Amino acid sequence: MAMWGGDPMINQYMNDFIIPHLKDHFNIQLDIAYAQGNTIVSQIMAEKVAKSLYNSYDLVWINGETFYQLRQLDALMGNWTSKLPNARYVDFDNPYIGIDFNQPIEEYECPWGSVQFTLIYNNKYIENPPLTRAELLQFVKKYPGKFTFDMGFTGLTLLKSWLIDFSGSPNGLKGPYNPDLYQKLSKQLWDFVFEIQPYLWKKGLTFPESVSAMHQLFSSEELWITMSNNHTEVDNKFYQGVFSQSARAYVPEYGSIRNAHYLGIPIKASNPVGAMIVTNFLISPKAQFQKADPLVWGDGTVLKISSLPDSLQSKFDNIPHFISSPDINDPTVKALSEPAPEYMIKLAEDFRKVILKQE
Amino acid sequence: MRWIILFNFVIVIGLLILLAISSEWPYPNLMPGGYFSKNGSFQFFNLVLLKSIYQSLLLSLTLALLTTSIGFVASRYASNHTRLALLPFLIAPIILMATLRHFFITIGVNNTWGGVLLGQFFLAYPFAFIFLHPFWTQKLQDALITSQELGATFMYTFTKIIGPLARPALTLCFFQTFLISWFDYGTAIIIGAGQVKTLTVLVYQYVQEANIYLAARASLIIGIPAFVLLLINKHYILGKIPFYGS
Amino acid sequence: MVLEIVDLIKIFDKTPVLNKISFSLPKGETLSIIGPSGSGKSTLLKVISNRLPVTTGHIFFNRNKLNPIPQQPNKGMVYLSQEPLLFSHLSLVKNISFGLNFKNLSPNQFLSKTQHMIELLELKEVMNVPVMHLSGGQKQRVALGRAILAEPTLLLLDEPFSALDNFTRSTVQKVFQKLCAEFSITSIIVTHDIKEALLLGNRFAKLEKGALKNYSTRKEFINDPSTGATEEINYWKSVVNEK
Amino acid sequence: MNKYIRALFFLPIILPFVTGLAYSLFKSFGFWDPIGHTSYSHWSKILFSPTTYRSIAYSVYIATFSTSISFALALTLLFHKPARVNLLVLLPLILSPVSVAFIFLQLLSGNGFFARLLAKVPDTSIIFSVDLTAQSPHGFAIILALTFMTIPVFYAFLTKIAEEEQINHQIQLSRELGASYWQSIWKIAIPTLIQKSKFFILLYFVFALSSYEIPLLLGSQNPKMITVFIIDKIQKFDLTTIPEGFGLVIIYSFLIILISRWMFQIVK
Repeated sequence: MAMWGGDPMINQYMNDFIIPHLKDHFNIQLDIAYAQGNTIVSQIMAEKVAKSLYNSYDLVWINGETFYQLRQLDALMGNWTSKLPNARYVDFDNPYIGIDFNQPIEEYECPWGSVQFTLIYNNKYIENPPLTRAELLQFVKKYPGKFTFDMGFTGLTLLKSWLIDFSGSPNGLKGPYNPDLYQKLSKQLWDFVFEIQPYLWKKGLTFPESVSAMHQLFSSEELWITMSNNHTEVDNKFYQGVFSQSARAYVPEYGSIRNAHYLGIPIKASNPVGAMIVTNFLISPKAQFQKADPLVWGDGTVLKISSLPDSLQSKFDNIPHFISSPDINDPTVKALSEPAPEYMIKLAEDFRKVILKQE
Repeated sequence: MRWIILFNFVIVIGLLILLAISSEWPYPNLMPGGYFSKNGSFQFFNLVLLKSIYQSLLLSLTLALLTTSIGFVASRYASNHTRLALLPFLIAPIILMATLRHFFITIGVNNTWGGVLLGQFFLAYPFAFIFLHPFWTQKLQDALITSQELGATFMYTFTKIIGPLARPALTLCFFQTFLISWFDYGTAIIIGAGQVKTLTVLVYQYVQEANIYLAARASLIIGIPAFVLLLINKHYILGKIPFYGS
Repeated sequence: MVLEIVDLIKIFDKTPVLNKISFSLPKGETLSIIGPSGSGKSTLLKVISNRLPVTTGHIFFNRNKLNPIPQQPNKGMVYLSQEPLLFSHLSLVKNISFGLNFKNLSPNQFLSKTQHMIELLELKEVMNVPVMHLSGGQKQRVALGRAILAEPTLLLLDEPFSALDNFTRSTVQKVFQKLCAEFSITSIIVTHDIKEALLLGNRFAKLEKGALKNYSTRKEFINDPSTGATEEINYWKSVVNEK
Repeated sequence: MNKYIRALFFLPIILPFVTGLAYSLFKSFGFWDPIGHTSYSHWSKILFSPTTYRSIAYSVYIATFSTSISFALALTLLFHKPARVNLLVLLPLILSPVSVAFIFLQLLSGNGFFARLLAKVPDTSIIFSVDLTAQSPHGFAIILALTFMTIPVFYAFLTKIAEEEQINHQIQLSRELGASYWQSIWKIAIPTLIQKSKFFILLYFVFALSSYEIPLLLGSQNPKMITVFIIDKIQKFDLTTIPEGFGLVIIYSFLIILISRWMFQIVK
């Protein structure tokens, strides 16, 4: 299985809980290769070109952007999620789960976790965090160097939510990719980024490579705001000892993106059945519950709680150890859905061109 | 001045050692703390590290043996074009491997131990070739032919005469090629595709997940054999060319 | 015939070093080839021992054509150079007995042959000295003994004694004569020293500017003024007479 | 026969290099691309993009500084030859590049060792007007890390050369002829050593140019060293930049071949 390895707690969950369980109950030896979405895509693409008999990975942990690219390459196995016994609990009807970056998942991938983006601030220094872009501008001017965003998936998610904000409506980017709309909105977005850039960390000349690097800067108080794609990470990181007790998570007024992350099986996986058994366990209530605990990982479940047996329902309703994470089921928390993947790819590309001046 | 430079060396290595045995380093403390204690049970080696040590050692030893022996035989046939052998190790290993990945996949050895071995062979072999070439002096060539004239077979000559005569050179070459593999990151990450977890891959992995204590530990483990080789070869190195991968 | 050479030509950098050389050597004979430095003596032996490739011509060794791959030894020939090449990581005894390793001998035969040779070479006192620390003459004797114990069909000696001082040289030469007699060795010795040629050889030839002149008898060789043999003999006669 | 054996043994040396280059050339024109088609457009993108040249220039800048600083420091160490610290000088050799990158990140990052040290000392803003931290666009962190790795190599090499050239005797001689100690070092010793080290300096210049792990962890996003830039294009972001990455491989290899030709001339 190929997965992003940027979080020790996630790795620990896999190594200490999932792998031994699979070994004991199914006699499956799950080997983990740490590779990010783009590395996975480039690997699978190279294998496709080389007409390799088998893909390197049997199971890949992906998000919408990777899903889109792998579908473009026709590199994912289809027609398998409904065959999993535990799929009956999965909340496929939830638009934040059943639709990935504006694309129906159509049995090419199986949801694994559901999360919402949050900004995290240090309330030792900040009493009222900036709730709007205008407030953010004031904030960075007042405290230059204390805010930035990373170059990875998380930072891009923030940019996307700003892009949606510029559209004037939470549904402003719904539907397939619209280049004209993108041109118009991204122009406004870059103008805004230019405006705050001089007041960012390192004067906006460089950005943290990854979200974990940004968390490090936050924990050393070099930054006062960090962010996460996962609304419970703030508690998780507190338990890890990375964040202090003064870290608080919140969703800004313009909302933030809620999405799910998924598991896919490459079309030439050498052991697709094994991969399905692993996935079935990963979406089992037992594994999902374990994962939802911020002391373990704090990843939102993809199961439809109401479809579970009563005893499990109450368990999921009372997941322990939450401190600062916002409740994303609270209707006042504004959730945005992921726009089509081309927006993100264009944003990543243009960010390099426009802001970093790499052509 | 010299003490400033050397003091810096000590700080760098010292911090590495300290981090390797620590479990916390809260800002703004100058020094890491929590030595040998993580919830009471400190394990310097965990299973992942042990596996990786085993795999890296096996890989590097095999590679060193392979390249040194083949390189030795081959360097006898070096010619004026020998200097071309410089090219493969001037190119960054990771780039060379990125351009070859397609072929590794085609022959079905990518993301395998054997594939990484082959990839590292392409880096270390030219080195062994160049390194051992000067040892094929006329005298050694003459010894090779003389021994056979006296009745010895080629194999006997190679193992009993040439081998011992060239032992210092071969030993040094063995160590150097061992280190090329031991320090290699590019081949392991590109050809290994995250599945061949050598110690260097592990260091990078730990850095990515901001697990500085394990990263330091893996780095320190990488340093140990290198340090031993340094002690053994101190005098050689101060007369010969050391080499690092990238 | 142990060795037959027909029209051998060796060209180095477009210059012929050996020019149409022909001769043959029967079993048990020692051929002395004299010639000034640069005459191609050394090259001739290196070509015969296959250390250098032939340009054109034929070399028959034991009626077989020479090994076509250069740098591959001809089985049955041993070449001895001016600078004795000893295996420095082996002891003196192991150096001398080296060739015996490949002869299927019983341990007793192995031992007695080695001991006999050490005695013949008069090396008993230095038996345990590391070979690097031996004197030039001792080294050359070790190389000689080692070569002979390998029982070659043909021994090629490339000015083997010229690096030694006068006294040592005559000792080693005597040892060589003794060995030749005992082991009935076929050999070619090239030298610029006429005394050595006369002392060790029973057939004679002269190499000059790449061309070889064969002499059918010792007398013919001595009588050829260009060899300098007569001159040398007369010189020594005059030295003796003055006394 | 010999010719074939020779070729056989030479094959593993030159084949990967040539194959990789040929493959890159094809890829850079869009061959074997499941989502694109063959065209020159990737090349025009590379050749007309200032980022390409900036990346090369940046790499050369880093390599030049790290190589010359470490050479100068190694010379300093040599002439202040401290007794019995040879092993200490060689200590950096035990670290792999990825370890060096990691430990320098711990030393130089915003919450690293030096940042903590400076936080303890008041009024450091005056001393530290330069941004030494990791990821600064000036690449000081990369230069420092590379310098750290290269000093011992140069030191070892210079020790050997100094012995071979009997630098001590030369200094002695020039002092007997009336020069002062420093004069003899500047006028005699250093020029000789530099003359003898040309090839070696260039070799390590290229190694610095080809370094990957260190700029990967310690570099900024822009500019990027050429190696990191290439791997980014090949492995990261969108799939359409892959041919550009391979085009950059051609340019980079060409640069290396150019420098190596220069090196061969020095050997001659």
